[in-house]
Formats: sequence, structure tokens, C-alpha cells
Amino acid sequence: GTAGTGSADTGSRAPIKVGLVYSKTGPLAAYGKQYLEGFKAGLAYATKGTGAVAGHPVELAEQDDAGDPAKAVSGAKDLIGKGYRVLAGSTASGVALQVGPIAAQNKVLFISGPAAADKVTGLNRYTFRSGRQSYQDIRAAASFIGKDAQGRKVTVLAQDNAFGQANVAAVKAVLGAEGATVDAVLAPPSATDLTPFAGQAKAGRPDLLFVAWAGDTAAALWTSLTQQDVFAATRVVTGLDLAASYPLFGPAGEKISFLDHYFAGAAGSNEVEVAMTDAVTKAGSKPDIFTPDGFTAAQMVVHALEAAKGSDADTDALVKALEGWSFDGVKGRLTVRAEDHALLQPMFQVKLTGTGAAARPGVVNTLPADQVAPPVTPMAG
Amino acid sequence: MTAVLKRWWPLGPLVLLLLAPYSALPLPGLLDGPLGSPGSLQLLALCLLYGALASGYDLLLGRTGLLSFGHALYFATGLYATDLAMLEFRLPFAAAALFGVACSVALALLLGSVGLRVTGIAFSMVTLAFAQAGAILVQRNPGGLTGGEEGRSAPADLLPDSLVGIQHTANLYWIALAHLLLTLAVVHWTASSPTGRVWAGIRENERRVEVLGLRPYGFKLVAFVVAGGLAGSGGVVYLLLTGGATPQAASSDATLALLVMVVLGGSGTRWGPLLGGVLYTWAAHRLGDLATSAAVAGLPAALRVPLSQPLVLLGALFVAVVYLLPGGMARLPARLRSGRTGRTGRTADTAAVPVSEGVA
Amino acid sequence: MTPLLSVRDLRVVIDGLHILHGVDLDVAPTGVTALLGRNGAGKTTTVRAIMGLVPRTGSVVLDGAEIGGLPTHRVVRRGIGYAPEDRGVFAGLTVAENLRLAERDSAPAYPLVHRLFPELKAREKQLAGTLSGGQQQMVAIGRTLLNGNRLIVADEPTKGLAPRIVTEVADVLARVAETVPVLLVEQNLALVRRVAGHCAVLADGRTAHRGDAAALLADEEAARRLLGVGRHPAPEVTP
Amino acid sequence: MTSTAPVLRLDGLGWSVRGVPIVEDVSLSVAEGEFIAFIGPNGAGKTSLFNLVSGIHPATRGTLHLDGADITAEPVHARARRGLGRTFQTSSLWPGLTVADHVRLAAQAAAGPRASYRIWRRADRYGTQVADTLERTGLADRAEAPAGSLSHGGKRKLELAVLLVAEPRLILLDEPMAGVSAEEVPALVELIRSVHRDQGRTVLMVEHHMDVLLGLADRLAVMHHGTLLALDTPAAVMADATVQQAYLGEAL
Amino acid sequence: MNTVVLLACTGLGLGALYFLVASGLSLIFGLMDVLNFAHGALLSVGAYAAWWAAGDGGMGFWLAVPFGTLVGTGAAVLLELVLIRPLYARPRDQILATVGVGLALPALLMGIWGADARPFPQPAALAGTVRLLGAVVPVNRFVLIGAALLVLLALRLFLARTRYGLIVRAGVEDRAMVTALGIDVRRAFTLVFAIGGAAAALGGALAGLYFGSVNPGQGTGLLIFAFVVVVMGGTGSVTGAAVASVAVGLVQQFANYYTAAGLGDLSVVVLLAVLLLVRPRGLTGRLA
Ligand SMILES: Nc1ncnc2c1ncn2[C@@H]1O[C@H](COP(=O)(O)OP(=O)(O)OP(=O)(O)O)[C@@H](O)[C@H]1O
Ligand SMILES: Nc1ncnc2c1ncn2[C@@H]1O[C@H](COP(=O)(O)OP(=O)(O)OP(=O)(O)O)[C@@H](O)[C@H]1O
Ligand SMILES: [Mg+2]
Ligand SMILES: [Mg+2]
Repeated sequence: GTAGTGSADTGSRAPIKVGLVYSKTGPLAAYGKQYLEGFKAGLAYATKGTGAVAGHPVELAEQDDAGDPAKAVSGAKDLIGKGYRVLAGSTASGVALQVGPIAAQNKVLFISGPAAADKVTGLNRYTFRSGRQSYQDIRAAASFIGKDAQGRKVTVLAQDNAFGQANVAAVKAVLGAEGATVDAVLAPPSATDLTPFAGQAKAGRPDLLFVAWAGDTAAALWTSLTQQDVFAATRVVTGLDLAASYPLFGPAGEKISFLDHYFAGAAGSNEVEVAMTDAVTKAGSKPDIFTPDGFTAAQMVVHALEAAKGSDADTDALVKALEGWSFDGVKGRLTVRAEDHALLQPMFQVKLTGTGAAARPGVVNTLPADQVAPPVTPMAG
Repeated sequence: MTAVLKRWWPLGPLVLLLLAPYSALPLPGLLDGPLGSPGSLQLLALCLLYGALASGYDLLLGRTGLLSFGHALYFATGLYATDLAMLEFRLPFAAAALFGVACSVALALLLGSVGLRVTGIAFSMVTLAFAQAGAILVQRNPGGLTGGEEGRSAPADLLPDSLVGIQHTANLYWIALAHLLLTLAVVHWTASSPTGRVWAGIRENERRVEVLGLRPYGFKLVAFVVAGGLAGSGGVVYLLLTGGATPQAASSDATLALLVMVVLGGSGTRWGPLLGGVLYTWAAHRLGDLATSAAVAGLPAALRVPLSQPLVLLGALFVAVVYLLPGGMARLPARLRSGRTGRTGRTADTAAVPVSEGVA
Repeated sequence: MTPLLSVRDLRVVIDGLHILHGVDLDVAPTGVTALLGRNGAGKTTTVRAIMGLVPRTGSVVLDGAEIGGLPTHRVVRRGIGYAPEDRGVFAGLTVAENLRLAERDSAPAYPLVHRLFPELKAREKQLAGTLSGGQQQMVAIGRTLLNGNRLIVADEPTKGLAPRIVTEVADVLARVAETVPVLLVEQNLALVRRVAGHCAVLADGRTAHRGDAAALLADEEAARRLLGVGRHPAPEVTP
Repeated sequence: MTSTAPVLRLDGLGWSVRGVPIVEDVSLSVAEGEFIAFIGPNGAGKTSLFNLVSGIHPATRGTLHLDGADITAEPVHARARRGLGRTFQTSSLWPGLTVADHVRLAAQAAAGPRASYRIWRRADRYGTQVADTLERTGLADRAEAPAGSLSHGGKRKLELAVLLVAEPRLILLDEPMAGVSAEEVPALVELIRSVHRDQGRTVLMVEHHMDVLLGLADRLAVMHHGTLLALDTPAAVMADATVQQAYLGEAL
Repeated sequence: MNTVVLLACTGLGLGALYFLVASGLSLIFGLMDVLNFAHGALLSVGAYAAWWAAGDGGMGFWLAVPFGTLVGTGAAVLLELVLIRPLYARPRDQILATVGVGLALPALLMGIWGADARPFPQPAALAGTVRLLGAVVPVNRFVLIGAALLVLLALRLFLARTRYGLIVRAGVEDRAMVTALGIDVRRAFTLVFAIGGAAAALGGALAGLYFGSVNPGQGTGLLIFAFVVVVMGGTGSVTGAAVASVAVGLVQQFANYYTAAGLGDLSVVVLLAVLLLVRPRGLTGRLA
């Protein structure tokens, strides 16, 4: 569906078409909504409310992928076929990893969204990202172990799927290199009774238990960890998800050390964050974990187009403009690393106070971008 | 005159399909963009692919009476085996495709020869079990091969240049169309072969076939393997169309979708599964647009909420077809012709006599 | 003598196919009324239409009340016991369960049934699907006898029964008919001759003849014309 | 009837279900071209015996030889391939297939499994063979009707047609006349007679119509409580007082 | 040792959950021959209704569970009256209609309450743990086991003490013949569907307790194991389903823990395939 949202009063110049391929429906629709709101806010902010770059109005087209890569590829092909040279979106990693190559084959710019897979970084010349990646999560988690990791024991509790395996590998790479012993308790992704795994994680007596968990069994996991009294035995670290998920931690919430990509107000109200919050609030919604990903994507698009004087014809010029670009984003200072298009950004250490519906996050510590930067991956194609 | 029309009418739609890539006809509502545009061709190609897959699946369901809940496994095998042959063995595409289809056939032969030892609902559940095992394996990402829930995208450098890039979407469309024609030819030809005649007998009353001196097992296995091979080749085409292998292809939902397509169109009919596959795929892609359109957003909540979920619409559509068009859409013309709707006395009275009664 | 059941202009169309085009039939308030006709004449369909098992038009009046529009279970509850042509036993249920399903009265007549068919008592726990053909037939007839019915409809009840049992069933029917009228579809004309008072003959979905059974069977010419048989009930085979 | 080696030989054949014997110790030799009729009260085990011979149930005791070969352990389809054909007491057909398709499929199956595995060929119509059989069984005018819509008598005829087109050497008929109207009986009897006399097939038949049997059968086998009570010429059997009492009663 | 005890207890709890989900399915499948693909959706309806009642409805857990069960039963009756009943003459279409409902209902729930899991209220009495031979076992597992036993007992009584089981079993074989015995078979079918739906909804509400949350896909996710259990147990045998549930729960729990790659669900699948190949009619050997 094409939904033109550019402002019409910017003169007669040809519009620039930007395509968004993201989850409008399906299991990730909540993320998709945040992303879209963020993007719109970012577009308004970066174009200073004109909705136009160098006099060319920016026209948005949305394609729903419903979380299905096949639909995403069809949507992307449809947009590219209609002459769109700038794509953004991808709420799910599977989508980003399928759409990225399509963008490269057709030499169009693609800015991946909340998809966290590390593989998106360095995927190809034409693919960028506007969110954080798993490696940055891991680095943030590692920060909880303090300065000296030597001889400490770290256990990763994760699901035995690509996401979980990647997390284990990353923790081994990060903390193993610093001298910690890292082991993993991997539960089958479909397991519903997690009590034994909670028990197993506790029995290993780690100094730090890193929980990398996604999906519907999260509540069951936190219940099991509470019931097996894991919090008394070790420090538990995990990533904080969107606001709707806070109550799922139950009473465990206040005992967990969270690493965080973003929550509303996390950045301490810098000018950009205020702009985003205002815009999103005005649109009748609230910023959440992935709102900045949309906002940042819009900033990147506008910057690239500005550098090319409002033309999207030369993709290489757009790529050039973005590589190495450093700017003020919602979370603070962001840098697009030239070598592999990783987005260097700060991360947060967070605590929850209150339980259930009353749970509120608060920043304990802001981790500077270079402390959580992923290693450079060679560009694949 | 009408006899000629009756025999040759499929040529009409075929000519239309052959002309599609050269046409700039806008079909507002049906397609988002003109007929020959890459986006439309991509969607059409997917529709044709699923039409072919449903037709191949109906070889089991409608022709032989085998209700398999695991057909997606052979589709996914063709898809992943081809992709991995390129990624891991660096085989060129053609060789990888052959390898992929061969893998599907081999797997269908292996699992079919085990699963067909039981009949009825037990067979359905064994196929479901095998397919579920396959889906779990793909999800588990063994040895980093399948990429788990992220999947693996196809290596563009090993694909022929004429199949890469948006400007070549028409080529993908031709491949999907060719695959469809091949599938239809195989299905129709085999169904009217001596073996197909035995399939019909098995579908209606398996024990009675045995009494004629034929062992149903072998014939069912042939059907299973042919259908598995067709599904595998569908997997290859899917790889080209979507540029990668993702685990959704192996899920039990994928088999269920095939089942829905076949039933929508009309199981056991010549064109029904094709029709069902095309319609379902089209609806699955286009209903999303309807669901998220501005027109829906303006409705009151009681209407907006169901309408904004494509699956609600699809489920409701499916129920409506089952309910109002027994036998699927392909039987609609016949029903209209006979001028009577609603009465289904014959289907009730001629339901297969259970074997236990037949030998009482 | 007003008939117990009277059927007028009964028509049945299945899948656009006209199967009955106007059957008229009276069942006498006592004795056995036979429904005769060649294979495919429409006897079974007539009976099924009376029972409401196929869509039908026309009138069916039982004891002065129209039952032509009632659903099957209501028709049965008006007091009609039905033994269908294919016996209609439930293969997956035991003999006892088959009988238990048919109970409608507070005091079902098990003694009667068990006296007539001791086999059914002995095989109570056997699955009806594994009964021999004749034993299944006993179940079907037994079910109609359990309740105090006003009318019993039996579609070829002696099919597949051994000669001795046929004789017994004939006796049973004759005895039952003393209290409850019976509508009997039958190919065995010897049996018809023995038990039936009235008869109706169907041909091609229509009533071709109504009258006294014995008279019809005695009239060689009419019997040949209507039923295609000569004097002999079952044909003598010339060596 | 030449007295060559028996076509079919049963030795002490028995079948029991959960310890209850249904068929007990049946021994019998059937000569080439012979016609044996089976009678006996309902539940005597006639159908069960046919099920044992055709392989629907595996025998729990004894052995079976067809043309000298031991077939006791062979499955249904293998026995059918040796030329054993049967009909069922309750019609057992393919309700959705047309009458002609039934006969075609049977003809194809009779040509051996190879003929049926030709997935790349178009199914031939077995023209004259099929037409002849339909003609012989009086089904020609209903050739394109689905079997499910046939009347009871039609179904019985179709059972026979499916059987006959395969030209089996040994034929088992389970109450082929049951429910067939009196008018049609002579034609069916004639059909069975011609298969037996003119084509020289060996026939075993269960039937309750005594008068039909008497003109057809060479020997009469009486079954009672799962055993073979008597096996003799029709005249001798009919004279037997026990048979009279156990089975015939007062003839109707 | 205490790991074994823990695995056994939680495995039994899991088996109880499977039984709660599968019992209604088994009843409907065994008696009505409808493989009810909407069963998972009924489960979700029960779960969401209980969740809503406990939260927005302000009923508290102990009222919310019966409320959820009631709503699920209502949904089942509606489903039967509107969709299943008109399709009595077309058994395959009945199954397909439930497939459609199974697709649409969870999507509708998603449309109303979103795709994300919602925390399910845990009454304090059930949130704790019990020490058993050194293992710390969550209390709610015992609640599930108790509920499963009750449902098993109730269903067995229903089948043994009433004529309905008989009517419906006969009705599946030959509906017309049952009506020809003077029985209104439709009422019996609706009743059975209602009971099956009630079992599903109760299972859904208690699944909320088990998972600590509800989400639209929960019911459908459990459905596949419920199928496995029903088929393994032998169609229509509630007791068989109970035995199979326990077997599946224990195998899954032990295999998940002790095999390196967590092969719990794979081993269940293999178990099913092997069982069916050895005993095609399932544990109880009843005919389908
Ligand atoms: N469901 C049906 N669909 C199509 N035709 C049918 C159907 N039921 C019956 N017929 C046809 O209607 C005619 C009458 O059938 P019916 O069974 O009533 O005959 P009948 O007199 O009982 O014969 P029989 O002595 O063989 O039992 C037959 O020609 C039969 O083929
Ligand atoms: N699977 C089985 N389990 C238990 N008993 C069985 C089974 N099959 C058959 N029987 C019993 O074996 C006996 C013989 O049955 P069979 O069908 O062979 O009789 P029949 O001689 O053909 O009788 P009819 O003339 O009535 O058809 C019957 O009493 C029947 O109930
Ligand atoms: Mg009849
Ligand atoms: Mg018999």
C-alpha cells in the first residue's frame, strides 16, 4: 500500500520516494509501530518540519512484511520495481538478512531497523543499520562484571536457537577474551517448563548469569528463576525489552540488572530525545525501545539525501555520505562506522523499581559508545 | 463448438499469463502497480508457484486420498538443499537445483516408505511428526547450516546473472510459470495413467484394491514420491523468488496453508488446487494492504480490529468457502449449472463404506 | 377401515434426479402390508422418505396426523420402528449397546427380543460389526421390537437369512402383525404370500398396483407384468 | 470334471478370535472346474471361511494350498494375483467411481501389477473387454453412473462385473443373490452358470436360496458352528435329517 | 537425585497440562470424528477470558478461572451451532471449517490485545514452591495435576453413566440411523462439543497459570502436542490420552534436560512415529 505522507507545499520539485518494509501486522507489530512513529518523528526533525530535502518532498511508502521474509522480499521488490532507491525497515532479523542482499543486487540503499543480528553489520555496501546489534548488548552485559573479569565465572542462559547461540558465542568472545570462564545453559526453544534449567543455571554457581531470552516463555522463565531462588545466588543480567514486557518479570524485576538499548527518557533528555518524545507524544503515542531506531533511520536517510542534493539517483553517493558520519541522535552521539556500517552508540545499565504494572525503569549508568562497540567485521559484498 | 470451447478454454488464461510481463495494464485493487511491473510480477510468480504446489499436494489429497500433514517438509528440503549446495559446496545453481530436487525425492522415498506402513489418521500424524522433526531441525541451526530462525540467503554470485536483480523479475516469472505448467502436466498425466486409476481406487476403498491383486503400498509410495519431488522443485523456484531460505517454509503452518489452498479451490478437481493456491497467495499478500489501509483505520473498533488482521480475513474467507461452496470454487460452475445449491444428498449417501463393514 | 398410514403423491428428488414421482400407499391398521417391486423401483426410497431420511414432498399421514414435514427422530417418536435395508447396525458398538440405543420405552421388551433371537443374548458383548450378516439382521429387527410401536417398517428383513430363520422371521412378523401393523418391503414372494394381507407394487418410482396380496400373487398375468415373475416365487432352474 | 490335482486344498484350517474358535478344522479339496455351494445357518462361519481363503484374515491353524503352492501366509493381493477372485456379502465398491471405471480398474489389475505401474502411459480403456463385461452383467446402460447411486441389485451386479472381468480361475461368491429381485435372479443364475460351465471356472458360493443352488452345485457343503458338517452331492445332503433340522426348517 | 525428582514432578505437571488440553480434543475427536483445529483457539479464548476477568474484570483468580471456562464453553457451543452443525453431512468440511476458525480467532485476539504476552495473575497461594526430596517444585504444578485428575474422572463418569457417549459414537458411524431410532442426535453433538470446549477453556485458563502469561499463539502452540497425545492414546479413549500425556510430559522433560541438544520435542515426535508404526491404533488400540 502506498500512503503518501509528504507535505505537498514544498514546490514543484520531484518527490523523493522512501520505502519502509516493516512489520505492520504479525507478531512484531508492536515493534513495527514504534519504528514507524520514530521514523515520522525523525523525518520531521531532520527536515526541520518541512518534510522535504533540498526542496524535494519525501514521500513514504509502507510495505507490511508480517514478520515473514518472503513477504518482505516481495514488498522490497515491489518498491524497487516502482523506482524506490531508498529502503528502510526490517523489524525482524530474518527479514533484514533477506532484504539486504536484494538491496545490494539492485544497488539501492537499505537501512535495517530493530533487527539485532550481528550478521547485518558488514552484510554488504548498501546495507546500514539504525539500531543496536547483539554484540553491543553483550558488551553492555559484560560491563556488569566490573573491571576485572579474570577468573570469574559467567553462565549464559539462553534458548538453543540462532539468537541464543549467537549470544553465547558473543559472550565467549567478549568475556572469554578477558579471562572469564564462560559456559552456557541452553534450553530447547520449545521447552515450556524451565524449572530444571533454572536449577541447572543456579547449580553452576556463576558470578554472573546472563539471560538472553526472547519469546513467549519469558514470564515462565522469570517465575522459575524466582522460585529456584537464583537471585540470591548470583547476579542476573538481561536485556530490557519494550515497556509492555516489564510486568512479565514479576517480583524478579527489581533484582535483575538490566542492559538496555533504550526506554522513554533513557538518554536524559538531550535535545534530540526531547524532539522525538514531543513528536511521538503529539501523535498520541509514547516512545519505547525501538522508537529511536526509526528516528535514527530517518536522520540517516535525510542526511544521505542532503549530501546528494536531494537526488536519490546515485546510490554510491548516498553510501559515501553515510559512511563515517557522526551525529547527535536520540541516545547521544552516534557514528556510522565506515568499515562495516556498524552503528556505534551508547548503551544503558538500568534498574526496574516497582513490580507488575507499576514497574518503572531508571538509568544506573550510561555506557559510552566505544565501550560497547562491536569488533570490525570485513565487508562481505 | 461448445465441445471445442470445453476442451481448449485453458489456452485463454495461458495466453493471458504469457502476455502479462509485456503489459502495463493497471489492475487497481487487484495489484499494486501495473501488470508488468516487477512488484506485480513477483506477486504473480508467487501465486503461480503456490498454485503449482497446491496442485502437487492434491496428488496426495484429492487423487490418492492421503491426508499428509507434512508436505512442507519436502518443499523445505528442496529449498534448503539447493541453497546449502550453493553456499557450502559452491555448486553452480543448476547443479544445486538438481541436488535439491533429488534430496526431496530421496527423503520422500525414505519417509514415505516408513510412514505408509500405517493408514488413515495414523498416517497423517506420522507425516506431521516427521515434518515437525524437520522444522525443529531447521530451527535448531545444526552446525550453523540452516541459519535457524534467520535463515540463509542465496549467494548472488552463484546464481545466473539473468536471475538476479529487479530488472530480471520477468525471468523469475517465466520460471514460475514453467514450473506450474510442468506440475500440471505431471499431475494430470499421472492421474490419468494406469497408476492414477489405481490411486482413485485407493482413495475410495483401499481394501477393495487389494482384493484385485494390487498392493496399495507401492502405489501410494509412488504418489508420495512424485508429490515430494514436485514440492522439492517448488522449493527451488521459491529460493529464486525470495532469494533465500527461511524456516517459515518448513513449519506445519505451511502444510496447513497448502491444505487450505486445495480445499478453497476444490480437492480432486483438475483446476481447483491451482485456483485455490493463486487466490490464497494473492489474498495473503493483498489482505495485508487492505488491513492496513486508511479506509480500515477510519472504521469503528468493532470493525477495524478484525479487518486489520489479515489472518482474520483469510480464516473467515476460508470458512465461508467451505460453508457455502462445498467441493471448492472449481465446482461452482457445475453447481450453478445444475441450478441447485444447498442439497448434498449424494455426498452423504455415497460416503465410503468402512472396510470393517466391507468384510463383515 | 381407515388406513393407519396413508401416503399421497410422495415425490423425492436427489441431486436433481427424480427418483419418486408420486407414490400413493396405504398401510392397513392391522396385519402386514407388503411393498413390492423390482430392483430400483423405489421401495427403499419410499420407506426412507416416510421416515424423513431423504428430502421429500407430498403428504404422509399417520393416524390422522400429518408427519410429512417432521424430522426423522420426531417421526420415530410418533411410534414407528424402522429396520433399514442395509441393516443399519453400528459396527463399532456391541450388540447390547445397539439395542440400548433403540430403547425409548421405560420397559423395553427385552424378553420378547431375546426369545426370538437367543443369539443376541449370547453375543451381547460382541461388536456388531463382527456379527455374521444374518445376526446383524437380527439386531436390526430386534431394535424395532423393543418399543411399543404403532407401526413397524421393515426393508427386506429376511435378506441373507438362512431358510430356517426366514421361516422364523415370517412367524415373528405374522405374530407381531397381530398387534402392530407392519409395512414390509420384501423380495421373497413366498413369504409375502404367507404373511401379507394388502400390498402395493411400485414401478419406476410410481405406484403401479394396490390391492390384496394373495390375489395379486395368484393372478399369474398381473404378477408377471408387475413383478416379472411367473407362478413360482423363486424361479425354478431348468437344468 | 477331470480329477487332476486339486485347485484348492484346505487342511485343518481354523481361525479363532481371542481364543474363541470361529472356523474349526476345515479340510476340503476342490477340483478344477468344480462348483461347491456352502450353506449353513447364519453365523456358521461361511463368510469367515471365505475370508480365510481370500486372505482377509490370516488363518490361525492349518494350511491352504492353491495349485499346489502353500499360500497360508500370503497377503490378499498375492492370492488375488494367483487367480483368486471374490465378491463380498455386503457390497464393497468404490462409491465415487463410475460403473465403467470399476470394470476398467479391475481389468487393469488383472493384467498384473506391472501394467498398473506405468505412470508415464495413458490409461487405456480396455475397450471390448470392459464393454463385454458390462453387457454380460446388464450394466451397460448405467456405465457412467457413480456406483454409489446404484440400487441394491445394481451393486450386486457390479460386484460380479468387477470379479468377472479379471477372469479369475477360482471364484468365491458370498451370497450374490441376496436382495436381488425375483425377476433378476434367473439372469444372474445364468451368468454364474456360464462362467462355471462354459468358461470352466472353479466356483465356491455361499447362498441361502436353495432352489438356485440345487441346479448349479456339484457338491454341497454344510457349515455349522464353524465346522464342515457335511460335504456331498446336493441330493444326498438334502436328504440328511440333521441338515434339514439345523438349516432348512420348513422351506419357504 | 533431586534433579530426577524435580524432572519427574515438572514432567508430570507438563503431562497434566497436555492432558487438560488434549482431553476435550480427544472427546470431540473420538466421539464426533472432528479433528478440531479450533481447539487451540478455544483454549486461547478461555485463557484470555480468565486473564481479562482477573485483571480488568476485577474478579480475582478463583472466580476468573470458572469465568474463563464458561466463556470458552459458550464459544464452543457457538462454534458447534453455527459451523459444525450445518456441516454434519460433510465430515471433512467440518475439520476444514475448524482450521479456518483456528486461523482467525488467535489473529482476532492479537488484533484486540496485541501480539505480546500479557502477565497472568498468580494467586499468592499458588506462587510458591514445595520441597520434595530435596527438589524445589512449584506449587502450581500440583494444581495442574489435581485439575487433570478431576477432569479425567468427570469425563469417565460422563461416558460411563450417560447414554450420550453411546449416542455420539453411533452418530459418527451413521447419523441418519441414530435419528431413525428416535434420537435427536444434534443435541447430543452440541453437548459433547460444549464439554470438549469447557475442557479446552479450563486448560487455557490453567495454562495461563503454568506459563505465567497469556499470548494469542499459546493455544495453537500447545495444540500440536495435544494432537500427539490424542493419537498416541488411541482416538476417543480419555484414559489413553491421560497415559499418553504423562508419557509425553515425562519423556519431553527428561530428554530436554539430559540430551546435549535438548531433544525433548524431537524425542516426542520419534516416540509418536515409532508407536504408530508398531501400534497404528494407539495405546488403547481402539478403532478410529
Ligand atoms: N442417493 C441416490 N442418488 C442417486 N440415485 C439414487 C439414490 N438413491 C437411490 N437412487 C436411485 O433410485 C432408484 C430407486 O432406488 P431404491 O433403492 O429405492 O430401489 P429399491 O426398490 O429399494 O431397489 P432394491 O430392490 O434394489 O433395493 C434406483 O434407480 C437408484 O439407483
Ligand atoms: N472379528 C470377529 N470377532 C468375533 N466374532 C466374529 C468375528 N468375525 C466373525 N465372528 C463371528 O463368527 C461367526 C461366523 O461369522 P460369519 O460371518 O462367517 O457367518 P456366516 O456363516 O457367513 O453367516 P451369514 O449367513 O449370516 O452371513 C459369527 O457368529 C460371527 O459373529
Ligand atoms: Mg431397496
Ligand atoms: Mg456370511
